Amino acid sequence: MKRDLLCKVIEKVKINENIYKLTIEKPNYNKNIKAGQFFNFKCGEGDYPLLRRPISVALVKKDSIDFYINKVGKGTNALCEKKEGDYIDILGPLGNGFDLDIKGKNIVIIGGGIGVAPLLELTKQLSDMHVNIDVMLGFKKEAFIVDEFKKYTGSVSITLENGSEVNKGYVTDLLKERIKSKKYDYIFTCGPKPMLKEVKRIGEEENIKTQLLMEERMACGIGACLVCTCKVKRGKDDWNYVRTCKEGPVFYGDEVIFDE
Amino acid sequence: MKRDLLCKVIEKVKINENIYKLTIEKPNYNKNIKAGQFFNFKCGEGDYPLLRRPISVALVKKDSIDFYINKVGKGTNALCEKKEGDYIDILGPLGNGFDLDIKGKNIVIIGGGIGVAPLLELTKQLSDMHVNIDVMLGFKKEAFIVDEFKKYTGSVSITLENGSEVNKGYVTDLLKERIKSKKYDYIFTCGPKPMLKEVKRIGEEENIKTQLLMEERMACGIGACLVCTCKVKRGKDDWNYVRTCKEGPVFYGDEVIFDE
Amino acid sequence: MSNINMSVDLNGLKLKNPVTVASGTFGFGREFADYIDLNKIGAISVKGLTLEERKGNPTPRVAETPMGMLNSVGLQNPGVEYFIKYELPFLKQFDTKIIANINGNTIEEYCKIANILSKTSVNSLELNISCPNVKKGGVSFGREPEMVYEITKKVREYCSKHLIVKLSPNVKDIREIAKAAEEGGADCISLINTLIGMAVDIEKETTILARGIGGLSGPAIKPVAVRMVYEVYNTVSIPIIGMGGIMNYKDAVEFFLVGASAISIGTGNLINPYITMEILNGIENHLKTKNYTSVKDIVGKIKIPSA
Amino acid sequence: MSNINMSVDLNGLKLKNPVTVASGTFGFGREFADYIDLNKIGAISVKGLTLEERKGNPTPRVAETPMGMLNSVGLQNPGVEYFIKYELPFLKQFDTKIIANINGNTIEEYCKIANILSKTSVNSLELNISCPNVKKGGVSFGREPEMVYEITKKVREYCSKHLIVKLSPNVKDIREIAKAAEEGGADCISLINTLIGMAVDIEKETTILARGIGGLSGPAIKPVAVRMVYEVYNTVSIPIIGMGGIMNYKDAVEFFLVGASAISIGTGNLINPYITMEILNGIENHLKTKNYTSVKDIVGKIKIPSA
Ligand SMILES: Cc1cc2nc3c(=O)[nH]c(=O)nc-3n(C[C@H](O)[C@H](O)[C@H](O)COP(=O)(O)OP(=O)(O)OC[C@H]3O[C@@H](n4cnc5c(N)ncnc54)[C@H](O)[C@@H]3O)c2cc1C
Ligand SMILES: Cc1cc2nc3c(=O)[nH]c(=O)nc-3n(C[C@H](O)[C@H](O)[C@H](O)COP(=O)(O)OP(=O)(O)OC[C@H]3O[C@@H](n4cnc5c(N)ncnc54)[C@H](O)[C@@H]3O)c2cc1C
Ligand SMILES: Cc1cc2nc3c(=O)[nH]c(=O)nc-3n(C[C@H](O)[C@H](O)[C@H](O)COP(=O)(O)O)c2cc1C
Ligand SMILES: Cc1cc2nc3c(=O)[nH]c(=O)nc-3n(C[C@H](O)[C@H](O)[C@H](O)COP(=O)(O)O)c2cc1C
Ligand code: FES
Ligand code: FES
Repeated sequence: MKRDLLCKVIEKVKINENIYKLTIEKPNYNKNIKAGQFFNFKCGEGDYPLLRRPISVALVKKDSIDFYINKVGKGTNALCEKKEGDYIDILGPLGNGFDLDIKGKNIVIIGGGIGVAPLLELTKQLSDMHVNIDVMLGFKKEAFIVDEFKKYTGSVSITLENGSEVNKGYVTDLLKERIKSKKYDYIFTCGPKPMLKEVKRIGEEENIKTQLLMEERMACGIGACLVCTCKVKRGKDDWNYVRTCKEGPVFYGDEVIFDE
Repeated sequence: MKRDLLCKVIEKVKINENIYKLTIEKPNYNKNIKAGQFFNFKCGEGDYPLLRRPISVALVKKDSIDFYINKVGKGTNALCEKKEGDYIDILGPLGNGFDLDIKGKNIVIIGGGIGVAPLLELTKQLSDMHVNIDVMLGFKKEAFIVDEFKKYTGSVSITLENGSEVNKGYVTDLLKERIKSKKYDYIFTCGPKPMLKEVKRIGEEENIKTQLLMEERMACGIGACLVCTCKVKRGKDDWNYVRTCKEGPVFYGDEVIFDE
Repeated sequence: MSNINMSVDLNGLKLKNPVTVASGTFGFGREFADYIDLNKIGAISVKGLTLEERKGNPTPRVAETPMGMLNSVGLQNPGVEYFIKYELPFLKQFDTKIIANINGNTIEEYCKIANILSKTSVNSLELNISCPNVKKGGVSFGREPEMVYEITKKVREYCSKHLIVKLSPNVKDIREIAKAAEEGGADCISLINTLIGMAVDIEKETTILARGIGGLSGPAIKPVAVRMVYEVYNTVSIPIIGMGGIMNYKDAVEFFLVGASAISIGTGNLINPYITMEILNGIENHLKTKNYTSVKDIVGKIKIPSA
Repeated sequence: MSNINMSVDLNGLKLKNPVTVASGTFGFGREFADYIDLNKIGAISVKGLTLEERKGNPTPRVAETPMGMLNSVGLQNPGVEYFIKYELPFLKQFDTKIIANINGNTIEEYCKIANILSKTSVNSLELNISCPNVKKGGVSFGREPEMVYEITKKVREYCSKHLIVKLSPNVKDIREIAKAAEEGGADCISLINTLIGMAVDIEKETTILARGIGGLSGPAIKPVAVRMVYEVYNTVSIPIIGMGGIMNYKDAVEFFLVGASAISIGTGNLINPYITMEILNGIENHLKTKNYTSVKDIVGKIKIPSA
């Protein structure tokens, strides 16, 4: 049986004004952690705030896991108040994770904002598979964890929405540019919804298989409550709501229906 | 206008398993603080727990105030989690405080449990008035802040409910014993309700004026919501509910009606 | 801040701003005059009044619950005559609107008190048919549309002032209740009063409140309040004063968006005596940031994504 | 712990212990089998079933509120036949009682599904007339005593199993509703289902839930739930399964004291998948400390101080 555990905060690093890296002791059960999986964090003290918050695994190390947390509200703020030595109740790993049983050698990984975090572990795992990986990361004003990606691939590009002329723009524009000259076999992506939508569109247009890591509001994170649904195709003309926390959070681009 | 302020925790001392002393910077408005007054503390982070918790002023120093906090639930536990350097939102001073416009020279001060805390400032203030003060403090198993009291009077006695033969018993028994040989002009008291009831009874029997510091569940602490009422006599045959936080928390023994 | 129009007209009752305080949580204003400038509040709804003095319920009268509180004050108040003589003059010093929250055991009592207060300088009467903390009257008048219609209509006859009817959330369908109040002649509706609740001391095996049940207020009830304001806004055409768990300007904006023309702060006052001023500033800033020119611009503006 | 008798008899449905899980928060049990031993749960009420598959409401379906959550799942489920074929066999592996939570658009649908399930190995049917998240049926069946009586009576005819009626708190007087269910032939009552609520995204100026309204659950509603269980206990003579915001053994004990014979954990499962086991142990310890020998000893034992 799985056990959720109070795990110790080993290190906390302020990445920028809004983002912190928490390095947390691995739960002491023997469980393989896949890139794209997440843990569901109890953020405050006691019962408040009530619900857990899903945070993606960013990097799995021998005895610990790195998480990157963007402060956007009560829960993430409370998490970023934790101190080294504090214990956090983290439930996981949860979700399906990226499907790494892939064909093809040329991989592109596209991330936007805090969505770059889960792509780090993915890049690491893919780098062990001896494929070519181009990483493209898009940020608003300020890039982060770029050096971490560089440990696993030589090709890391960056765009900034408010950047200088060199790298100004959307990361999807960069992708569209590159695709003109390079044939990719596979796209992995995570980031804000409009970006995912655009990546899916590009993938379909160019006939490249895509895997999207989708965010959805969650409660249990374990598949019990059906609140985190993602609309996906079923058969030819039908569709279905499936659980982002269980059947996802990673979906193939061609199965997701973005109409809500 | 009054201002409530975030005040800094200057020192935190663990008194015993359950009780902490917090020394908190004085709010920076110029306000006289009376013995028997309290501050209404916001205990957690943000809105939770929702209500403030009343804590008596235990000792007023030049730039700071000592509070003694007994951990009994969510609020007091959260307070005792505060660290030196943290800020706490404390509203006060609130309530009437002890009436020190008294006649007579022989004073007895009787406290029980955490109820001894507000009697410390009282003892200090009375000691400046050059009266004779006998302090009697009752505890369950373990005495605390006795040495603090000794700074202001030579006469401090202790009883322990689970004590050795020397000092075993209730503090009210000690009072009854002493009263046989000594004529007191005034009794001040704070502690659990049954103790206050007994002190009131003794005061009436012996014709000694008593002042009781009463505890009641509160919300606002400033007299607005009427939830903290204490039943008191009104005229000859009538009674009334008055606000413990405003008309109290100190009441004369002969006005309080203990029938609920 | 002066470029945002914060004034609202509640169908005859003109407020300089939409931030008001809820009955029972602000006494008769005196306690708050130490902390804030009462001139800056849109309106003050005073502690519920009855014809005669009421002593209220036994103590304990309060229990904390998860992000909420239960109260069982039981309409303790000095009676309407005392109010007029000793409290109203104090309140009338300030440039704010005074709402008298009225209560009775019978319809006749409501009418009597309405009649008495109509001759004073209060600006509005708030018909409280939703108090859960009294044996007679109170919420029992507020749970059936027929009853709500009848009492509103009768009181209307005796009330020459602006008339607010304050609704109970302990009903089957708030829409039919609001409709009944409107048809009975209410100028304005305020909601919600407290939900009925209970809390237990498991060691003593008694309820925490001496009287057993009490009224639940605070953030815990906000989702219910927001939903009810939304429903009522889509049912009646008289304005709404929305309340229930407002603790900051964001909560207040939720209420405007679902249809409240003004908001009222209750439990929040008990936790932070400065809260009204903080919320007032917060609302103004929010409107500015979003480039609105008047608070009226956002009233009822909510969209339902799937609709 | 073996010296405390934890078994309860809910008027024909015998549970080894009074800790059950609430419909919609435990799926069909599969997800929890990874965390806890399902044999140790008193009963499992499965996700609400309908005759045909339901896709449910659009996303977002959840919003957090102060110590509560709103859900708008909309009875997504694979339909009763799928349940019987693929889910029930899994559940029947465990030594626990299976409660089928049934839903319909019409009384006929309720009767049909009751009829179908009566021929299976489920142990009890829970008539859900309190779902706020569907357009047709749902809570509209649960708000009037006459309707509750009628639907209970009809379903009773088609239900040869133990029959629980699950009540909505969105009513005027829970006592008359409970009485109607009892008179209609219910063996047991469960309460409360969710309060109807709404939450707003003030930046987007939309509701957070795609469908607008949702069902409020969690600690925020506990005081309302405790009060309603108390009222129903003093009105009917059939047993009660109490629920609403139970997060620890203390909350559970509150419900027993006010009259619940068993308790059900809903939202708590979503936050802590081990919660049922922790609460079960907590109740046993509490009873031991207080020198009781059976959980039945404390059911309805509450005293009101001023009464
Ligand atoms: C699978 C998955 C992986 C994620 N990985 C990361 C990560 O690695 N780092 C990171 O910083 N964030 C991540 N997020 C987003 C993160 O969960 C939300 O930012 C967080 O829940 C917001 O909580 P809050 O209390 O700070 O904000 P609030 O706005 O106060 O939250 C209120 C409610 O809304 C929900 N909510 C708000 N925004 C989101 C969102 N974007 N996605 C899901 N739920 C939301 C919260 O969970 C909560 O229930 C992930 C989300 C998902 C679904
Ligand atoms: C005037 C006054 C002065 C006080 N001075 C001190 C002091 O100096 N040191 C100290 O340790 N305690 C003092 N207390 C008691 C202290 O306020 C309570 O112990 C505290 O509120 C309990 O909160 P909790 O969250 O820890 O407990 P919980 O039981 O979780 O509290 C739940 C609710 O009950 C109320 N409550 C519970 N016990 C009491 C109580 N004994 N009195 C009033 N309200 C209560 C709380 O305020 C809260 O609203 C004083 C109380 C009053 C009224
Ligand atoms: C202590 C207390 C006393 C109250 N007394 C009254 C009252 O006398 N008359 C009335 O109409 N409402 C009364 N209420 C209800 C409030 O006015 C308000 O409707 C309710 O508390 C919901 O708002 P809130 O969540 O902001 O507190 C009282 C509420 C509290 C907390
Ligand atoms: C996500 C979710 C889904 C629910 N689905 C159902 C359902 O299908 N049928 C039902 O009768 N109740 C349903 N409920 C209500 C619960 O069973 C329970 O009555 C309610 O949540 C109160 O208990 P709690 O506060 O412990 O959650 C659901 C509740 C939640 C939170
Ligand atoms: S969050 Fe509960 S099913 Fe996904
Ligand atoms: S606590 Fe509000 S009046 Fe005393």
